[in-house]
Amino acid sequence: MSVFPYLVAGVLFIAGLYGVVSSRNYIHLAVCLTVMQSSTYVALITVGYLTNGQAPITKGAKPGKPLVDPVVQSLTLTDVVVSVAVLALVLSLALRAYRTHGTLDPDEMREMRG
Amino acid sequence: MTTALLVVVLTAVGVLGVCVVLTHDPLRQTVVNGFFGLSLVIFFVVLQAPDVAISELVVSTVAYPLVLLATVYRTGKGTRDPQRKRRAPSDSEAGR
Amino acid sequence: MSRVRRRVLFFVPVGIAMAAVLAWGLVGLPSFGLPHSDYARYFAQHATGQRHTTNVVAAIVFDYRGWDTMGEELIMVSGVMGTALLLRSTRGEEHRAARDPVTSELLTWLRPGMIPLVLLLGLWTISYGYITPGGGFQGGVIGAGAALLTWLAGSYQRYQVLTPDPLVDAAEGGGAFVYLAVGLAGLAAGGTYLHNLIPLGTTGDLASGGTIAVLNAATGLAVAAGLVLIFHEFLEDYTETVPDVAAEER
Amino acid sequence: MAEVTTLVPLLVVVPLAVAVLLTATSHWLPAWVPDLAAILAAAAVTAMSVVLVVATRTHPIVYWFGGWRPVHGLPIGITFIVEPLGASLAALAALLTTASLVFSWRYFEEVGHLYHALVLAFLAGMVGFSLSGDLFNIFVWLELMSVAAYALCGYQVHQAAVIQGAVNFAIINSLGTFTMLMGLAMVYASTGQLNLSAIGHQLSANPPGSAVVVGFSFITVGFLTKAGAVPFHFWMSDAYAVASAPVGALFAGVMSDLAYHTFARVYWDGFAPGFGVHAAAVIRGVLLAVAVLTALLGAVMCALQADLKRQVAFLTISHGGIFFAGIALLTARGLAGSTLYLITDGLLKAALFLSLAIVIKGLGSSDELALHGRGRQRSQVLPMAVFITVGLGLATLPPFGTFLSSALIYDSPGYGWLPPILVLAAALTSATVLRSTARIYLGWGPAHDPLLTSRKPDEPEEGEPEESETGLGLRTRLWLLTPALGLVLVAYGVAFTPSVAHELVSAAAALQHPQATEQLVLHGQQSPPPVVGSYAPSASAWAYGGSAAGGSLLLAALGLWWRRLGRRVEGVALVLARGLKAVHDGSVGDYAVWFAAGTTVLAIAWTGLVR
Repeated sequence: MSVFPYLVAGVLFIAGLYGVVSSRNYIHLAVCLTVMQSSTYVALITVGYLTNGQAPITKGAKPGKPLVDPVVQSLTLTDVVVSVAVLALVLSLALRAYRTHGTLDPDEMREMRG
Repeated sequence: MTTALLVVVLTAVGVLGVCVVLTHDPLRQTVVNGFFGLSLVIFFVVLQAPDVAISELVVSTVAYPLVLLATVYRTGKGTRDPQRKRRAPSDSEAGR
Repeated sequence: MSRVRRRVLFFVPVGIAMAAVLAWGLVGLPSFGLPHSDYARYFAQHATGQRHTTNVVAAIVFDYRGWDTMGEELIMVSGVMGTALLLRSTRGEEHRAARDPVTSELLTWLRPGMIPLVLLLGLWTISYGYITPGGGFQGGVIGAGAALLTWLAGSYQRYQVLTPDPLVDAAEGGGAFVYLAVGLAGLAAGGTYLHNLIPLGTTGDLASGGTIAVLNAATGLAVAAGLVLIFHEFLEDYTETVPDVAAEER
Repeated sequence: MAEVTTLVPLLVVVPLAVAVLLTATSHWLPAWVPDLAAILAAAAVTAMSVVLVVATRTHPIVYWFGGWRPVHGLPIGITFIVEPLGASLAALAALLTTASLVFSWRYFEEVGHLYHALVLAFLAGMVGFSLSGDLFNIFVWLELMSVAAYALCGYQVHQAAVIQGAVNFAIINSLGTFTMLMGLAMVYASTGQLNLSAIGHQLSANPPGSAVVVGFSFITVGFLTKAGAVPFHFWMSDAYAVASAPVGALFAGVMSDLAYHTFARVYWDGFAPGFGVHAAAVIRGVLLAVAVLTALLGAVMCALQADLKRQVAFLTISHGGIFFAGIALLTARGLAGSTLYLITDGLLKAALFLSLAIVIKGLGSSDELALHGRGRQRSQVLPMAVFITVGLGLATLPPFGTFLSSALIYDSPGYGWLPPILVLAAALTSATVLRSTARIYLGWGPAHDPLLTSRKPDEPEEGEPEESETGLGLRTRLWLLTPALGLVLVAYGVAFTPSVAHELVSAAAALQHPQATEQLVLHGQQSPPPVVGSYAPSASAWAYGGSAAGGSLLLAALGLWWRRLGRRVEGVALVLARGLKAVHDGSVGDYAVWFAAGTTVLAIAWTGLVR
């Protein structure tokens, strides 16, 4: 149990990367990027967890129980916002590419470029 | 108890993440991605990160699906439809 | 053998090696669930006392590491501007007549109660952000979701009337500017940038947290407006192509 | 000092505030306001950065946002550390942005406020990236810079078919930033800190384990991807070939190379104390290998391109390798030389990109071969002069700016085999610039070259000419050339600032003294600045500089008339060229495989760092 959560983050990371490598569609590829980014959320949140910890909200907190790491949570919040911005941008680039090429397949697009 | 719950949730996150990657049809992938997002929400709740859980919830129910679906429909459901006409492939970049 | 197949074949050994390296690193991390960071412990102990907010994460997001959040907000704004820049400039030539193709009966039926409710939920999430979980970003997204419902339920035209571009642009830029300006106020008062100037209030009250409350609200405004703009860009694209899709379906 | 300190947040806030105000009020503003406001904001950042460079000559400024100073050595808030090297890079970014905005005022026929707002956000990201002393904050500015850059890159694309370059840029860079964030999570988990000095302090107390080593490798990969080091460089040639001239000038001039310098700060403050002396040799070896590979591969690929923008892209990669070699030596002179090189070379590359736009717009193509002899007109004398000046500057012509920078790297002790390699890279890349200048403006050499293009000799150029062939009026041309000329003048002149080399070396020595930085950042205690001797280029450095300049002329001639060497040479060269070009195939999936392979090899090479 002591490393299993970390390994899940690793699995997501490699899976996302595999998705980027194997993708035949920019939309699929963009989603794979968000999966890869999810691995960083999982990594950050797991490294901040305390066994028997409680959420970092002091209102109504039970005394004596430690709070889990609030720093990684704030970092993850930033990360989530970044992911929205990146996804929107990659998709709008893909849309533009589609308008000029009529395809979303990275390889087909490459061939057209000559 | 918590440990068992944690193992189940983490496994779900890992498996669903891999499923998202392996689902090649964009429309179906958007749905699977929604489930993956929900598994992350539960994971964050279990790990005592309610703020992050709410963020992930709103993002994976509102922001991601909308942007993705709009793109999928705009592009004629992705590459599923090979008859889709190609436009303007003529001007390619010169001399690489 | 197709290109993709060949590439995946190359990736298999590389990916396995990379996974091994990553696993080696992850195994070396401190055991799951053990306390370790002095940095985190400091906030857990002092944040509520120093900042009069019960949501420690909000105190970090909007004060201790408020400088990060300012950058984050500008990432959001840049993402919105970038989307608009990319999608607007090619759309010029195409016809822009707004149509009303999407009408879901269920949503039309739900509309009267739903939209104000969602909007209220968004506002509530924003305003209690530094007391209970939630905050500017989360509430902002929900607020944008309310605008989206208008579109789904009613009409694109009404959606456009409710969210006119100039107003949404102003809200987005204005929200981000308020964030920057609060920081500048701290500077102008002789402190450092983002220094708190406003009385902290009573812990647990809505009017507490000093600058945190203002920054939280500004973020909510900017995020809601920003997402509405992103939706707008993508939806405008969508409505353009709907006849196409309908024709194909037939 | 109080007044000077106030400038630190303003460096970032002023461009951002102007950017968001432009967005907020866009619907009510006359068209000239965004142009003017953006130029003024960028110019203000330039001036403030220069003031900060001068003000921090003896002691760096440590700025805590929100006033959260460290409590008993534990950092609470986020800090900017302003020292001369970082501040002068901020000044470079701001100066190039100003020049680029002045240029685009006349260059684009129609450009909305969104463009200006994004350029300003991009500038703020670059400034924050080069000053921040907090690992996650560096990531935030890196993302801001990247997000703005993705959009700017795909904007105003006239060649319909190459938007793909912008997509590749966004995808590969995102891979880099996520990998960096993964590394950051591992480092945070092991040290519990995000402040660089605090990380360094923790690591020197608890020797790094496998998590820190892998984390450090991943963070390094993030920087190297942004910087375009081999094998993470593939996105760069695609992206730069797509970008419009004013944006490309910023990309090539400063964006990518900043990552090398920020890497150096992260290494020295955060990781050098933990890895200790014995590990320095391992780190130096790996970094030097990456640097040399980047410099050489970039130079060769540069010489094999017919497209003028792609030439600059590979030139940027190659010269990035040279800067990185200076950093990788882990000496004060190397770092100082690398910083000065980054500045002078960045100015020249930006000037080159801006002048290329005039060629492309005025003569109607970006293909060196298609333009053969088309520049033989009286009106083209001035652009030609700019190209020759830039080309010689890139070849480290003594005694000007780039020469002084490269001399600092050559005069670093240790690796005698390194300078000749760097000279070769500099000579080959600048030879390419001179070659295309000679071909376009003098009509020298053949109009066809199988090394540069796979087209048959009589096949017409594919596709439409990029821009209208209407040509440009004299006043517009002068307006467009002025920023480029200004940048070239600064680049040549920097070397004559009194004792500039000495100041840079002492700033670099201070940066490479993490214990002193830690005292300053965590405890607010100033240490006396390190004592370094004065510097003048040695005789061998003069020889290297001269041979780079001379060699570039020879190689340019060789590039024009190489086919006279005979059939056998031609066959070998063609096979090599095709092989190299086949690897740079524009396929994002292939790039991702290279990315994964590079990351893995880097991490494996550093496994020995575990103590």
